[in-house]
Amino acid sequence: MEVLPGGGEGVAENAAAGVRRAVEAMLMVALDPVPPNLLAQLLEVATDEVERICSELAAAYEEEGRGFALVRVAGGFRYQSHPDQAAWVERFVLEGQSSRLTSAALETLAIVAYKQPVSRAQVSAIRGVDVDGVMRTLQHRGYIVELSRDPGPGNAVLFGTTPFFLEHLGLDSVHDLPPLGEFVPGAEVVEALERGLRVGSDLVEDGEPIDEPVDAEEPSVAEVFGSGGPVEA
Amino acid sequence: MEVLPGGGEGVAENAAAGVRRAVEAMLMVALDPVPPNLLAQLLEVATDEVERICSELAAAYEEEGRGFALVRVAGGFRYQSHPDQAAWVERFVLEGQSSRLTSAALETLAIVAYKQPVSRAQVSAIRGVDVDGVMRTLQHRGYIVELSRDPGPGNAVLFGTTPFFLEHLGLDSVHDLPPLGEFVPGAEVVEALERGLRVGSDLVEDGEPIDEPVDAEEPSVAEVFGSGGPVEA
Amino acid sequence: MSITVTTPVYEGPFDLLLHLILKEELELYEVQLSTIVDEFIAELGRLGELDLEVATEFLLIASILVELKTRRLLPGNNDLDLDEEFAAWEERDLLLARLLECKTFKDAAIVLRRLSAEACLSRPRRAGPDVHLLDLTPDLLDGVMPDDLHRAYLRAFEPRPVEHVDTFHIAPIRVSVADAVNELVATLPTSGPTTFRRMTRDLDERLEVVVRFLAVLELYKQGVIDIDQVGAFGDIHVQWRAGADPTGVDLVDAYEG
Repeated sequence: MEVLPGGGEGVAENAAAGVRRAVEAMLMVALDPVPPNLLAQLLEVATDEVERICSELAAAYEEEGRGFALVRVAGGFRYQSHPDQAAWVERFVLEGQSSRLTSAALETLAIVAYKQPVSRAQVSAIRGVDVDGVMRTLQHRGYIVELSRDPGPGNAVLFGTTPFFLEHLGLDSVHDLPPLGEFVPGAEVVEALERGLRVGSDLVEDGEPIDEPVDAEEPSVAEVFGSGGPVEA
Repeated sequence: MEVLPGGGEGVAENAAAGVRRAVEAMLMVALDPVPPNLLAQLLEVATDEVERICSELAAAYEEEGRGFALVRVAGGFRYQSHPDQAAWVERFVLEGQSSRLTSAALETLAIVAYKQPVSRAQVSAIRGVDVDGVMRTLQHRGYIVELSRDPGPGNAVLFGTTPFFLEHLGLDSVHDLPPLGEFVPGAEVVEALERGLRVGSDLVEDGEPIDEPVDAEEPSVAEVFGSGGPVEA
Repeated sequence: MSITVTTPVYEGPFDLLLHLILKEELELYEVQLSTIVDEFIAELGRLGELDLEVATEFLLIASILVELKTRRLLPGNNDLDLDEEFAAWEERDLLLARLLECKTFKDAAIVLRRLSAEACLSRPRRAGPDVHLLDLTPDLLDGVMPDDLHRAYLRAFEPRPVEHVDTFHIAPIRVSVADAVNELVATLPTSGPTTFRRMTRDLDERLEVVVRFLAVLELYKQGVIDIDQVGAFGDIHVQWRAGADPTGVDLVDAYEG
């Protein structure tokens, strides 16, 4: 940060600019509206201060004629396209990238459908990547919903599919999904699932392995699908 | 949109501002980097024009000291948090940070990036270890994909990097990778390796090969265990 | 010269060889085999609880070095003819070329890491369109069949196989120091004094001899056997130390992970 000579005022100005930039950065990467008190807490300033900064930013963007706006919605602040650009944005959304279900989204949806109720962390552990954005999209689309909360520590939100989802697939219930048959997930997936669900006391260290002989009797994925791995969609 | 009196010039200016705003709006709702030609097509302007507008926007944000930036990455434009706000953004996001790649993964990725399209066996030969697991992980995480199949015998799957990989490195295209020639080891490394891997006959000193004890079929303990045997460096 | 093998994990034999030659300035013919072996055994000891992969890699690398080094030390090498020597050079050049290529990409990977670290300072905006705009878009599930979902599920659960060591450059035989130690612990206490020559009489492969040698070394280090050699190049006499408890031998579990 640039340090202005002459002390007090300059420093304060710079500090204010620093907070403003941090607010812009955090709001830019947020997936959902960000409550001002969360920003205040992170930035260690008063909530009022955050509200003031956000208002000033919103006004500045408007004045500069930006194509986006900073708005207050659902108890928080978020960037969105400027209302008067709706026509362009609609075109973009319709013709652009968000009108298809990516294979990542499909896999996530499949995991939720077959494993429900399942937490975001568990899905993430299985897919090996962060699934926050995808889960949010699926939720927005009404394909999945929060079913309940894990009674264990952490109280993770558990997700499942919606009747809307079933309707779209022409299914009566999730039991009508194609059966997984003999399918047994690999050890690392089982482990990931266990980790996702693990309660403190379950932590077995140097203890007995968790019934691996049982696993051993079941067919491996490779056995079921051949060494070439599962069929590519 | 404000309509300025006095015709031509003002209208052109407004038209330009209109395109600029539309670009800002569309980029703000994009999920992935947006290729300039998509924007050009939607806006019915030349791709060059879009590129120019985006450069101007990026420069303006930087000059205004915004906490976000507009960058060109993986063949498109996207909004992101400004790099110098990393500390705040990290605090804000907390989890789901793109997990760091291990050196094994990075080296494998480097080979795929520079040699693509490349088969798993080729990568494995270069690294000197089996890369099956690493390649699967990289594929799973979306850094590499199966591009095609080798037309030669065996029909090996050929791999290449994805736009996500480019995004992860902040590159616009694979051509922006530093040329591989820069990494070819220098003469001193080659020499060091040659020295280190000398084959037996190098040991011939004073013209006499050291194979005199024809009857000695076993190594001497002293020589192998080293209590004063071979040359000490 | 002392080799200190301190880096926690080497990514394969090329990696370790590069490290030893470039960083530790190892010259195979000037370093004592005992130093190499000691360092590797010590490293294996430190790894302790680590998995088979890592331990096996270290064993493998030790065998590469031992193999290279023992070309002239082990039985049968004295009549190395010209062809074999050419073959040795050819093998050396091949290894050299591969090490150079490996090093090239290793350095490239360092740059990738830097690029990645820089890029990670920024996070992309991924919020996407506002909710009401999402409603405009066609249904994403259009055309998706239950079978697609089934396939996607299987894809998600596709096993990520464990990496295993590529043993392309060593003889296609599977021998482990742990096995050799076990075998010796089972036979030596009752067999009476013997010689290394006798112990390796039935072995055809050089690597097997090397591994047997490592096993002898391991038992010697643990103080359960005595080794004696009458004069240079004489027979190595091996004898179970009186009173040593075979059940007290650490069976080098580390080799097995």
